[in-house]
Amino acid sequence: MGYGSSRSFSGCGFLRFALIILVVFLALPAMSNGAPLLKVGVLEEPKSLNIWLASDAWSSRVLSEIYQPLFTREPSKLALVPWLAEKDPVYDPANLSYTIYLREAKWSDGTPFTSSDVAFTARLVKEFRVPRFLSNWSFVKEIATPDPRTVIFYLEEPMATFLTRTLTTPIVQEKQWKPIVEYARKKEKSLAALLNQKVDYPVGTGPFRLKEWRQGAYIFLETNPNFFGTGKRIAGRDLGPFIGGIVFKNYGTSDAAILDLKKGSIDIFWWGLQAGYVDDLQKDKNIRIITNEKSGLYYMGFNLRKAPFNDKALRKSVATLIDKDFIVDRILQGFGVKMDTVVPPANRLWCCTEVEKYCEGLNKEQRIKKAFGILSEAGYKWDEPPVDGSGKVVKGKGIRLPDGTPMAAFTILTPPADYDPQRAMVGTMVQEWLREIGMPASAKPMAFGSLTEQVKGRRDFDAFVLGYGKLSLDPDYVRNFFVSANDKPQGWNMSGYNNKEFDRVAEQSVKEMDLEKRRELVMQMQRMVVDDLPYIPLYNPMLLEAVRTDRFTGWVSMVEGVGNTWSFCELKPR
Amino acid sequence: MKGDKEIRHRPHWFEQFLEGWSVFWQNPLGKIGVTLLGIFALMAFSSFIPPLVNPMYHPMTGVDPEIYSSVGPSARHWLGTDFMGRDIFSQLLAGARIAFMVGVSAAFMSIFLGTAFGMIAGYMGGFVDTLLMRLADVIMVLPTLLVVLILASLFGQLNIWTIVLIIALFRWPGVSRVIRSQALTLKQRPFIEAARVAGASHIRIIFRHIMPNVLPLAFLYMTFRVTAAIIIEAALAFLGFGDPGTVSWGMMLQWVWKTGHMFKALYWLLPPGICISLITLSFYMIGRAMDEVLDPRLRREETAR
Amino acid sequence: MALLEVEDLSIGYRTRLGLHRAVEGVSFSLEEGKSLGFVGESGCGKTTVGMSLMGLLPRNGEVLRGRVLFEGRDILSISEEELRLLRWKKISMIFQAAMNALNPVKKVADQISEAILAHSSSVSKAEASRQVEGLFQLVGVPKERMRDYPHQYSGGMKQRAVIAMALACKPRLIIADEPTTALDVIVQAQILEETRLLQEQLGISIIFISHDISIVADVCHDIGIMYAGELVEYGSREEVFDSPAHPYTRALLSSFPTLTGNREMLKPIPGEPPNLVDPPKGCRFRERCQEASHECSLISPAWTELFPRHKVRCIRFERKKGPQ
Amino acid sequence: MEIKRYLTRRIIQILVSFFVILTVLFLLFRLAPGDPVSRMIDPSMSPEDAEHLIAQLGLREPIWRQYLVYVKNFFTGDFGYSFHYGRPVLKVIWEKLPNTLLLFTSSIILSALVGIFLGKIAAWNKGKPLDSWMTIGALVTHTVFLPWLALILIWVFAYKLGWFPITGIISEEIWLDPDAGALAKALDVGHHMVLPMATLFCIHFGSYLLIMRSSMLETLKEDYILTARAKGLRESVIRDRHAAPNAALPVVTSVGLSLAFSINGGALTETVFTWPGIGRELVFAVSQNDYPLAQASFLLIALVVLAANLVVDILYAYLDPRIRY
Repeated sequence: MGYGSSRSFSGCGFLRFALIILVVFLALPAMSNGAPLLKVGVLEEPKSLNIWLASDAWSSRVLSEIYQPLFTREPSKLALVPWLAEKDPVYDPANLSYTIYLREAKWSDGTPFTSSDVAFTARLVKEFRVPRFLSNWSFVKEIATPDPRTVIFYLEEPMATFLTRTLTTPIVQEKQWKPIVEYARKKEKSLAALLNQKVDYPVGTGPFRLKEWRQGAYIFLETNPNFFGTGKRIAGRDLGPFIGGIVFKNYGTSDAAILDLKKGSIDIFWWGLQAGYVDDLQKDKNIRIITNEKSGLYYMGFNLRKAPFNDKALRKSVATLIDKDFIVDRILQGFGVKMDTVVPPANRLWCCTEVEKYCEGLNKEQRIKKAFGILSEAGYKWDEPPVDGSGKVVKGKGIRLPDGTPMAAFTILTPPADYDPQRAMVGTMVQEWLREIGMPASAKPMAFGSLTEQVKGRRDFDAFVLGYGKLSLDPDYVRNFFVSANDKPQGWNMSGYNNKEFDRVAEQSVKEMDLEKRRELVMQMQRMVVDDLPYIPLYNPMLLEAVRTDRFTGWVSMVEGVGNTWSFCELKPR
Repeated sequence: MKGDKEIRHRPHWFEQFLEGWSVFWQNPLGKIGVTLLGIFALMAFSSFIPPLVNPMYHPMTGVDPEIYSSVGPSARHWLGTDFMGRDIFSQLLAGARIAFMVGVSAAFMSIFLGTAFGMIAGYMGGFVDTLLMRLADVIMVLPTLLVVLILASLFGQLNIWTIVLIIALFRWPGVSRVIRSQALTLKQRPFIEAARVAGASHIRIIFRHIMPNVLPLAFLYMTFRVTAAIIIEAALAFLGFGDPGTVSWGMMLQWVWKTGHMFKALYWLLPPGICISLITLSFYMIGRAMDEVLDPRLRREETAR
Repeated sequence: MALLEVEDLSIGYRTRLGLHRAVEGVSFSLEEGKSLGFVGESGCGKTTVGMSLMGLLPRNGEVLRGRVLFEGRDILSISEEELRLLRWKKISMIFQAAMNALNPVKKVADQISEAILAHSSSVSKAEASRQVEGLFQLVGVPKERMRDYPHQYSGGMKQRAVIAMALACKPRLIIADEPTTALDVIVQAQILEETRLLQEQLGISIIFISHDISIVADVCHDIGIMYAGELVEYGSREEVFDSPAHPYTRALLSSFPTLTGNREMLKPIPGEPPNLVDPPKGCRFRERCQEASHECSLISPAWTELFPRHKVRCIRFERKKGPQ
Repeated sequence: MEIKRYLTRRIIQILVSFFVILTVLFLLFRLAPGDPVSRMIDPSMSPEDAEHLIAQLGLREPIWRQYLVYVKNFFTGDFGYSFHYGRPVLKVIWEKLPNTLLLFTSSIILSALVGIFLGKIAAWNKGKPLDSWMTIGALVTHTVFLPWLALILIWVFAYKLGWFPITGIISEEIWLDPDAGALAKALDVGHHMVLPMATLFCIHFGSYLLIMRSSMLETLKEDYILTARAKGLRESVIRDRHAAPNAALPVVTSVGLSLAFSINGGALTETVFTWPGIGRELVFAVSQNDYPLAQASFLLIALVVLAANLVVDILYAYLDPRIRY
């Protein structure tokens, strides 16, 4: 670097300083040890590596490469395959027990993985009533470990979710957690003590293990030499890992991550892309945009406990007025699908396609007319009807309930724009659509905590727009969301839906161990929900991800995206 | 000579105003500031026009039926559209209205509070004074943006008037200190003494005798408070805690930032930022020019010693 | 040859309202070792004259006419750098309002030695410090106070320090601008006495500027009375003080108490000085002059020599002498 | 003795102010709607479990007991556990504090130095084009909207020119490389710091320049400046040794007074550049309803401002010999 170039910047010391630093950078030695590292861009750093506390997406991402479950889903058909288990479980209907044979595996510290680790994990969750995990284990009565490679679970009652949910929860190491458990037990607030325990080096059985966490900058997971899958073929896939490790780098904003992705500083941005980036990224031949469906549900919910939304006709008219095409095309920029039922279409096994589609194929005028029809039939009146005598659509004014009272102003609660701009925007647009027919609606974004408190805790609201980005593939949530037993403070039946028939079918579904029969029950549940509309299913955003293809090959697409353990185990350096 | 006589008939305050205005207008900062502000006022007033021309120019809900993503400037959309096909230019105009509303009303309220507290503290003295000024000290060290941020998250999304009110509640101490010291000196003046001897009530003395004398100073501080209020509102909206029902410039910046358009849509990134910066600049310039009018010390620079 | 010769000096300030003619056609000369006092109300231009002698007019000040010959050189036409070297080395100054003349954040001794060091590169810091010590002794400030800051000094001490500072480079001329105004009468008397003694001891010429004619009369050989930018009476102390000719001089004399004089005689001068942006024609004092006649507004009075060392600008004397 | 008394009085004042902030903050946090647990539960969590967790976190006790515990805990340095990090709040903040201090103090000091220097030059050249340009430049940089400036700097220097990273504080390439020395690591941090620092610098130096300029103009009218000139000192000596030190004093005060304002800017800058500091942590904690963390970061920031004001007072006394409390 010559005098000339620095002189051209003279007069501005700041630039010169920058130049000097750049020069130093070029002179730095290149990385040189073993297999190349995969660099993963994330938005935030994990909040905690304590698996019992870590509920945020970023912690789960890191921990999912460390802690492993007994069974996992393979990417092509999403079928359960043995993972830490050696083969499929053996069910004994006589005493409601599942017998599971474990694979020969080692923890990342080299000690063997045994059945007592599994039993320990289950007992820990039950003893401390660990949130998020307890519901998976609460119905397990007893656990027996006849030998280090065999675990027998005795259930209190038949439970369909045992296979799909319980057996896919991660297992922790008894050696690492036993001292913590004993310490926490002595505390008055034992759960808090357990959750607040800092775990510096989580010991797992996964393909990677923690090497270094530099707070605020990156997390480096190196390849676990004790990974049970290395060199094996599981679910027809040859597992590595063939990479030297993973570096999770947190960016804070998508902008920064995308810029680095384009520069080649990271290989994948492990987060859904905003549609705005797609065009630009598609121009780069080394970047591949991967679209995957999400197991999500974004919906508008009503308070069925009070007027005006205790009226089914009104809910149906709202469902008719909502323009799902507008939401998907404009707000989601085309990267999403409309939802007609509460189970996402991507979950092909459980999604019911034969449900009523309220607004399908109608233009704005037709929607208003149809909604006007539904409401008029139910006895609603207007001071100025939205459809005048000649059948022309005008702006409706002064809507009155069937009993003659004017409809009181109501609010549609949404999460704030910083949390999810799309849902906030949907709330605003729904407000506009409802106003056209004369309904006094106003959208009100509010902080997420306050929103859930109002909807779930105090249950004092009119309507809301919420969503789940990561529903389990098992459809048991349909039961959870709408069964009347869950209509209580902090309960999951937020709408206050109360249908005896639904309750009956739902309880039957969770105990039904035959897949086909259970499927039929779940379809029936969905039809009831779509007919009664405690929730109006709106959309399911598509997962857009961008990966670089110049350094590694072998990305594995899956329902939750390309960033998954299969990908990380199969990626090969170019 | 004839003109002289006419001027003498004008009321005292008007003459003072004229003199102040001429000094103000001689100052290039004042001139630039007023001109810029005039442009923004024009923008704010004309913000009502686009939605009348065509509903698709409604800043919040109007979308171009043929445009489904952010596109650059064209004859149809002078500054292009945002990611949903909404017109950026009409959003910019609406933003001017919000900025004025927020800035002026928050500043007015904080000046009102500051002047009232300042006069009371200065005039009453003693315990009231100590209490008010300690309170002012406490509030003064709090970073307003972070306070509003915390309140925004605690009480859910705030609407624009709540934001205005909170800004006002946290920005009065600076003003009240200045007003207080002014009131303290005024208190010693003979005409206040005279009024008190004549039996005027405290309220009457404060409003009739002290207030007219501190008002110009309060007005000066108002211009600086306007900029502060606009900046805080914009920053709040930028961080995603603004009123989602309004289109403000901060909100526009948040949209361009959060929807991933900042690298490719300069036509969307530049205008709101330039507007926020220029409107604060114009108020700031006006404030500085007014400072010169009100503070004769600065004017003396050029006269003989 | 005189140490200082000023000929027809006119100075103006540019202001918003126009050219403010602060000094108009002032001429005088000062011999080595002598002292000259300028007396007048504030705003009469006496300070401006003092400042112009050091080339220290404010930014908007301008010499319109005239020459200032110091040691035979016209200091109005020499370069800024030469002027800088001349300052303090040859001409130093004792400022009015001494409390403000000292930099509050620097130690007093440093401010004095700084002047010494600025003018002689050969002097070491230690040497300068010794010299300051000597100066402190000379003006009667205890040398323990050298390391103090100005605000720790009393008013009189500050004034002494300022005098010490003025003497630092052994100048040939000192311009003392209201050196004692802010002091109480006792200290004022002490300082004046000391100044006079110092001047005699060291043989320095002094230009003394004051609004108080009695002070000037105590110290100076010659006195010049200034009014509205013009010199109106000029002469030896004895002449001017004992037999004042100009009505303004007489008014001044009766408006100030002497250090020893009685106070009953005091009479303020009614009226205000004229606006110098647009000075009136004729005699500038006429509006306040009890003896003014119609003629005073027509003719600008010229110098009339009453005695060999006493001249006055008043039409009454012109008339007396003129037609002879 | 005098200074001791003054300091004692100031410290008591600061403690009282702090106690007021502490109490108001507690009330705000408890009275507000919203539930810290609701974000920690997923659809499958039963209401009983949720209640259990709430009780475990001590959020169901009477409010006055919560307050007493809160005050006691605060004075024993126990800010509680962050809901999200699951670690003592103090530790979380402690990790972020150096980053904030590094960015914040270095930019404040740099901008104050440059502002003072340029303000001095501008005042010295009053009325000349140089002065006008400097004043206008300072006004513009002072009023430019900070987050936007940050985005523009990113656009130009990180996106178009690619000279600087736009985010974070270090690059993993350097820190994972066993061969990289301390110098390389320091340079790496410096490299990341350039843009955020430039942002904060731009915002601050303008106001320091303007304050310095007007203060300098006032100072230049002082008699001691005339004295200095009469003494035949060089112009540069008059400017730098006589006028500037006196004129810089108000700038020092203004640094203290504008600290609250600067912290707003600091939080915004940290957020835009993902600088792992307290400001960003506060914004984040607030949006996550992580009460203990948000509360403690806010208190810490308030404490820092109060302490900084005290430091500024002391510094002022040190710089200005006239002031001896």
